Amino acid sequence: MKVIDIILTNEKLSLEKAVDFVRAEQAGGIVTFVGTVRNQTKGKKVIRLEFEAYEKMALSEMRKIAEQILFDFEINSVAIYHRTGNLSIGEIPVVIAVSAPHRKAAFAACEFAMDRLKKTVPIWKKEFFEDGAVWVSAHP
Amino acid sequence: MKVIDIILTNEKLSLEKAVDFVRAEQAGGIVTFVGTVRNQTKGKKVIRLEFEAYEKMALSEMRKIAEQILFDFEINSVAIYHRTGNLSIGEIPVVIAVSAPHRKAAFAACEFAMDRLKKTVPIWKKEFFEDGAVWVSAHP
Amino acid sequence: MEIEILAFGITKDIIGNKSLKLKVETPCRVRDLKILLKKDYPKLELLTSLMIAVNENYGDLDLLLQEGDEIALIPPVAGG
Amino acid sequence: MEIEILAFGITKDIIGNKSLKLKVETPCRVRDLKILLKKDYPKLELLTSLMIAVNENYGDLDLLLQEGDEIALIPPVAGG
Repeated sequence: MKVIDIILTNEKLSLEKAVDFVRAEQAGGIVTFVGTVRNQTKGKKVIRLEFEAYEKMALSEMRKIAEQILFDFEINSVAIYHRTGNLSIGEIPVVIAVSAPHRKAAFAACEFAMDRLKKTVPIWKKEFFEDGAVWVSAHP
Repeated sequence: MKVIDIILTNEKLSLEKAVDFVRAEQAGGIVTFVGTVRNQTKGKKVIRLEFEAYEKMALSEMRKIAEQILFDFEINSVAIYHRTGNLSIGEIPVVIAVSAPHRKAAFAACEFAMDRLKKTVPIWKKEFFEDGAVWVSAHP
Repeated sequence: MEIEILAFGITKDIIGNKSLKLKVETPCRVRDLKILLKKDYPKLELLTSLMIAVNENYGDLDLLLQEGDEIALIPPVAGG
Repeated sequence: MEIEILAFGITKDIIGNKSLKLKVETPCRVRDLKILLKKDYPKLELLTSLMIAVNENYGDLDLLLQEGDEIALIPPVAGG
């Protein structure tokens, strides 16, 4: 059975697709994380975001995360989707879904995957304000 | 703004509806839990499940959980849906969605809500096997 | 006074009905009601736990029942 | 040898291009490349961090670059 689904795309992400992928008859629970573009950063109004990816390496790092959580946690399957390009407020840059026989493992694995994604996956976020744009986290 | 959505129904639950409810422009992340009916319990094949609720009290206990996590965690909004009646393998008895400015709070609040739901909400589950049926957890 | 008690889950099976009417002496506390019921229906004693809800809230053992209260038997819950 | 380096995010802005070609002495380690680049583009020094990916993996500072390696500048990532 296929237990890992990785997608990097400039089209809208589907939470339903991720949940359908990880749903399994032996799973008891599914935990998902859905990122959404916030309308402000440290009180400053954000107009839109742009995500750039080093595509091949991003896919490979996303897969590494999926493989690691399958190894480290008692889970059944995992879907990790990330979007690239321009996103408006409220749109979804990332979706992670994890299914497991018991929910504790699903929660822990999903949170771990998301923490890891933000650290290792070569994707960059540019925030556009009314008076300019900034690459997030680039400078201390 | 409405920040709590509670549903108890004998119709199919919609994860999309829950996510749409908790989505907010100031939210950065949404964590959901989706329960699914497992095909076995302790190795014994389950054919279907039946959920019975003390409806008015179940709704009130679900609302108490929502209010408590809004009070205890830095979250924006929460949806808690539970289904009643007959469910087949793979169907969804419960959906919880929590949005928050930061994902850590969303994960913690969603997991807490689910743990609590299993302890306090007056809903009972009957598992049907090939050779009979059992009310889950009724006996030690 | 006479009280009506709703039964759910396995307690509905044990009592053989989704509700029952019971004459109790006043004052009657949740504790007293549990003792009465377990005498009439010994199978209730075998459950992992048995809570009594009074007006849609979990009732403390010391809670005094009033005429007209909505009383319900809450065997171990198992939602989700 | 001549190597080609891909640039992403803010490093693309700093270098003014999405890739650059660079002549380096051999042997050249990731460490040496970082020193060279920071000399040519001092703004790279101001970043929170700068990793070098070699063939789509994070490259250790001691990693020896080979002709034909796919090399990329990885400024602080911010997915999700």
